Amino acid sequence: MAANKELVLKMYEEMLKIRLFEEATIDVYQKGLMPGLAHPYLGEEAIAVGACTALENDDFITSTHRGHGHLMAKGGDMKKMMAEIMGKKTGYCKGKGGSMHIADVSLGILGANGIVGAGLPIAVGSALSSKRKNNNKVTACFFGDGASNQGTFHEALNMASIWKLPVVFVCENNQYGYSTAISKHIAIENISDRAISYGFPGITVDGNDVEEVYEAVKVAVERARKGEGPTLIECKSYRWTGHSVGDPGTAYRTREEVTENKAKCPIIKYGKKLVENGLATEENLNNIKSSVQEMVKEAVEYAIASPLPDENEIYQDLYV
Amino acid sequence: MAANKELVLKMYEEMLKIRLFEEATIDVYQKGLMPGLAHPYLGEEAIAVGACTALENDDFITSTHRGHGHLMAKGGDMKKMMAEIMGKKTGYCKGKGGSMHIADVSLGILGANGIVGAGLPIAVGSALSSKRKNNNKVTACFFGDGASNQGTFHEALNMASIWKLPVVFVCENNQYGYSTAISKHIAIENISDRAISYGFPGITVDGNDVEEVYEAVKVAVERARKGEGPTLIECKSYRWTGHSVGDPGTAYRTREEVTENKAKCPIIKYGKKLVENGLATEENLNNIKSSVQEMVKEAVEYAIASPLPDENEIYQDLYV
Amino acid sequence: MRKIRYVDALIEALREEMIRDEDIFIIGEDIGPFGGAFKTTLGLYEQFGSERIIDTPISESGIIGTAVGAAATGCRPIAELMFGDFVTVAMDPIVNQAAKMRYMFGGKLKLPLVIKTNYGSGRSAAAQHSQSLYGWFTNVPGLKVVLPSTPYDAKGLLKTAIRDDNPVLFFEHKLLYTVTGEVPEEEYTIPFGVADIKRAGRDVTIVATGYMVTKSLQAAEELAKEGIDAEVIDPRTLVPLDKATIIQSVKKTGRLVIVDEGHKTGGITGELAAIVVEEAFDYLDAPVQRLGSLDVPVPFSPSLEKIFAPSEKDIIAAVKKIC
Amino acid sequence: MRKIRYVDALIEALREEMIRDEDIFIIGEDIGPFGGAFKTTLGLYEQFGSERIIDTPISESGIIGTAVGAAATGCRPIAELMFGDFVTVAMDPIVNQAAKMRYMFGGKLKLPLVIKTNYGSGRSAAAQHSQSLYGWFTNVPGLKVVLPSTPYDAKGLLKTAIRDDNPVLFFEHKLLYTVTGEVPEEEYTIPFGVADIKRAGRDVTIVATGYMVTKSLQAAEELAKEGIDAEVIDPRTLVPLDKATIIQSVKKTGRLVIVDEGHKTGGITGELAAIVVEEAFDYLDAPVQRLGSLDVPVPFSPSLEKIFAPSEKDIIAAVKKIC
Ligand SMILES: Cc1ncc(C[n+]2csc(CCOP(=O)(O)OP(=O)(O)O)c2C)c(N)n1
Ligand SMILES: Cc1ncc(C[n+]2csc(CCOP(=O)(O)OP(=O)(O)O)c2C)c(N)n1
Ligand SMILES: [Mg+2]
Ligand SMILES: [Mg+2]
Repeated sequence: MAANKELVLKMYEEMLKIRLFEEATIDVYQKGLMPGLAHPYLGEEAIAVGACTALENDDFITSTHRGHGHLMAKGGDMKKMMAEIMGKKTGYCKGKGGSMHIADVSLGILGANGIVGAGLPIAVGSALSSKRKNNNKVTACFFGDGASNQGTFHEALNMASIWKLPVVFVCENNQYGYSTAISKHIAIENISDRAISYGFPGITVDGNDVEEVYEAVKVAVERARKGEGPTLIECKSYRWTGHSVGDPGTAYRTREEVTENKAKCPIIKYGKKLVENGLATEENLNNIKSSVQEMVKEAVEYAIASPLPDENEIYQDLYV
Repeated sequence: MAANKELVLKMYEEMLKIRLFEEATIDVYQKGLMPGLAHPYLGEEAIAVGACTALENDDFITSTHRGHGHLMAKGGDMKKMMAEIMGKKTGYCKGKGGSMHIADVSLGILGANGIVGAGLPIAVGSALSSKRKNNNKVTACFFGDGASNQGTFHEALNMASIWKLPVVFVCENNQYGYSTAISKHIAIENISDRAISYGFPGITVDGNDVEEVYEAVKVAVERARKGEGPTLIECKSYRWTGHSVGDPGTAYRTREEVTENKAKCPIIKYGKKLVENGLATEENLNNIKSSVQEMVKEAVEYAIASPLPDENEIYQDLYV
Repeated sequence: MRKIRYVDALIEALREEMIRDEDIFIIGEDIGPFGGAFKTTLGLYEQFGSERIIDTPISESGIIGTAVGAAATGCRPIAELMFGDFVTVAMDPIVNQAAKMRYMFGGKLKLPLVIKTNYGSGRSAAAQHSQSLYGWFTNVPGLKVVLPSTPYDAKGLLKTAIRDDNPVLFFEHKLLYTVTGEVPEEEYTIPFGVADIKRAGRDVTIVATGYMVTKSLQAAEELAKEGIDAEVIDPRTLVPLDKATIIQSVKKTGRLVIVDEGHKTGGITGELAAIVVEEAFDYLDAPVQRLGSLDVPVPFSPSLEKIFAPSEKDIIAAVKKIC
Repeated sequence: MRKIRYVDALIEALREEMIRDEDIFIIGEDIGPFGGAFKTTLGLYEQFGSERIIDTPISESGIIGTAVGAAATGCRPIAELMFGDFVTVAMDPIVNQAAKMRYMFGGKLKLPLVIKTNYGSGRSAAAQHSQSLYGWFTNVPGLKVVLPSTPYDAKGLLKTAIRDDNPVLFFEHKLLYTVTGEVPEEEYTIPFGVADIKRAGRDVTIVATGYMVTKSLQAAEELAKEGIDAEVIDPRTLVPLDKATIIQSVKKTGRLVIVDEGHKTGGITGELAAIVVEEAFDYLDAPVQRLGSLDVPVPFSPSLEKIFAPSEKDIIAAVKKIC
């Protein structure tokens, strides 16, 4: 891993892209430029980036309501994302979907999803599709700790198991489902243990460590491609912000807890590691930062400058 | 166990009641006296009887489409059951429900259920009710191996776990969900291992051994009453007949397999044991059989002689 | 009379009923200390504690199924679904269990159960968080369906719902939560099946539901300026439905406009129109006009969403078409 | 022309389409070697094997969600629900996913997906296995809803459903499976949105769906003996709906009876009646008559079930009321 300089810098950059993009979405919200809401991915960047880096371009992902990170890590276009989040005609969905419903099938992104747990069977479906078509594609399915209590989790993992489908279930355990702490909604220590119910491997990794996520997903992807079936990977992480841009996120947890967890910042941590290991200089990192800042700025400007959809578009895109 | 002669003879009798009742329902079906269908419980008698014997009268159960055994073991009235199965006015549901929808709340029977997996959250609800009312009642929730793949299974077991509810989940693993062998729908050996996902005990017992079932459920019931939460008990068993009275049950399994499993008859096995252990004589058992035969005969006659509901009853019993 | 917000009227109803009856509890996602995504249970956890305000995992089928089981065994649960769109993940316990158990069991039990949720577009929440799905449940015998349009109705109808021994679906409009209106301090309930004439008029009957009542009243004021005197009727409960009040009004006005936020096709406007045609055909002087939301998923962008549901202008136009 | 059974016409359609297009597969419970609870896939497993006739665990949400994911990625799945009543356990993937994905994503993908199931009472299967729930889906934009009433229609419409690039819900009536009818050997498809005039007549229009077409045709023969010449129209697809054929017929006859097996209240008869009132008000010589099933769960006992759904007699009475 450490050997591949290009890869590690790319991962660093990808995480930073998500970080700055999400900071921008919050800003956009606060400025009243965002209709509705968004669910920031701040603090969880290592999961999306570690996982998607282990995928090929034409592999599939299914995402969630907190999807910006996954979309970006899978190659999503920042401009089209920001435009969509602002409800603009130039957005990924022509303004019809918004933050929670961005998809780009050409990049293998089968959609964010506003229904908690709904993406899991869809991922089983794309994996089944790949198996039937024998095209060697793997599906990575992102979902939260809260989603792991939905019936669809159970049904999907069981089906993936009995059919040995090429799918990797990536559980983002950010310790909360909305305001509900995990200790109140799950009675076991590691969600990865739930793989036992289906007879395939489950492991827990540090979701703040992009390389650990990458390595784990890589193994799972290889397993999947070899036809050996699914893996459940739980990434322990933390949701830095409130549940959505409208929620300060402080009513149900202490500021200390938040501060403590923010100190484990996956990006700072990784940057340090790269410098320590001689894979990057501070200057390298700063350059990346500047270029990403520029990118995000452009995306926001593009979105702001873009027009809203015309009224007559309301009838388009329903049926083929 | 062996010490309590009354109890063991009662269990023998209860199993026999179910056995002969179910043979009678099949007969009734074949004679064209049953509208619709029924799902015979033949071969699984030890589960219902072992489990319900470990319950108090005012404890609750939730049942399934294959519910006759549970209902009878929980004290259900044979006449009202048979009348209901024939769609008669004197039946448990005044003919409105039929085989799949018999309930008797006064006996704690919260209903058979035609929707696979639907009983599990209902059992969580009655257990929550008992906990809130602090009335010491336990709920036993029956469901099949097939049902253990429904999302409701997962949601219910998780909720029961985090709230430490007084419920015992009794999985009747009769090796098939309709025509589908368990090896085709579950990739693990023991369904009881699924309890690991929720952090409470799961055990597998011989569902052909009424005392083993009884002992396991008794322990679970005590645990539940003490406020220590749920238990999952998997009873390995076998469905002697086809899925329902209309299904010969031979298209998807061999006659040898059926014969082999029938040889493990829980009733013959238990009768032998009782005689061997000096808890009963052959004569005792024969007497029980005669009296049960009489009971079943009377139930069938009662049902046949009963009238169908009047047309104007169709509007009754909808709203309170 | 004091004026309070719709959401506070709802909380007041919950509080008063919970004090009155120990068997009532509320179950749902993030309804405890957090007070609910729409703050519909704010303060109740502090007062009633975790035994009666029960936070759940994200398991809607499990939540509603649990409520059904609790209702069957002597409790009076109120289950909250965070968004009305999530009935899709809990249809079975609502439709195949709650609605049918009493009937299937020959009247053997009662299910005093309220399922409380919200509906409606207008908040840029997109296709999965903006639907008006209550129409489905009018086609499921065994359920009651309530749509309060004012703080006063919200409180009175919720109390009735809680005291009802049958499963009741209670749909609150998201845009109404912060609307204020007169609500007396003293105890009252509003019977189900009694429509409310929100505005009396002679020329045309407008039957409107939930938030569309507000829009229709606004439209009626505009129409009044042009000399058209509209009667605005709010059925308040779709099941049971107060046909008599609607029919009587149509017999008087001879003209009917129906306004609902569900998608027009296959929604409740057809049923309402058909009932009037069946029972007051000879009194109708013009074709019935139906307004519903457009037959597309709720679009996200404000420029599209604003033309999705019937507007004041649409209502005025529909009335003018037949007046 | 050869006569074959409805169920065999359906299997023939499946077989021919699966031969034509490798991307099609069928997924559902007990549909493999067993051939389905209603034998609707009999023989297909033997021909196409376990890769294309996929037996599943009992996990309906999972099944439909899987079909959605497969459809989004280049397959053309046909998902079978063993009973139409089980849509309740799979509403989310149907309503919030399949129906909306294309729209929400701005037209970015297509979902060529058929959900095939049955409906209807008459087999003493009681409240959870006898429902006619298709009405709900007419209120969900993004779906198509098909109800074939004859073997000929069954085959032709199923082929069209399979070739359609949108999610289609296909509802078969259980009592029709064994009914035989003429089905040509040669290939044909039936376009969606084209109603079929099953019997031409001058005096009254009967719009009937699914199995109610059979009942209505029987009623029409009886009525003919008494000199009343009824036109029986089968919309065949509820979405898209062929309004024109219905309107045209009503303009001719001036009288309309609608017959559907869903519960009367809140079902599709209201929508159909309302459309006609909106578009042919001046041609109606009498109030529209709607017949639906009674507003109670489907009762088990034959003595009750036989009066649950509209009968030939009910139809005759409704016609006579306005003729
Ligand atoms: C079926 C459903 N139930 C509830 C919600 C409301 N909701 C949206 S996100 C969320 C919390 C999800 O928690 P988790 O799965 O852990 O994901 P996270 O938000 O932590 O990323 C809830 C309750 C929803 N969108 N869909
Ligand atoms: C939700 C739902 N899906 C499918 C069915 C059809 N069905 C009835 S029983 C059954 C098999 C159930 O298997 P299992 O849970 O093992 O119980 P068993 O019949 O073996 O007792 C099936 C598929 C149903 N009734 N409900
Ligand atoms: Mg979380
Ligand atoms: Mg089984």
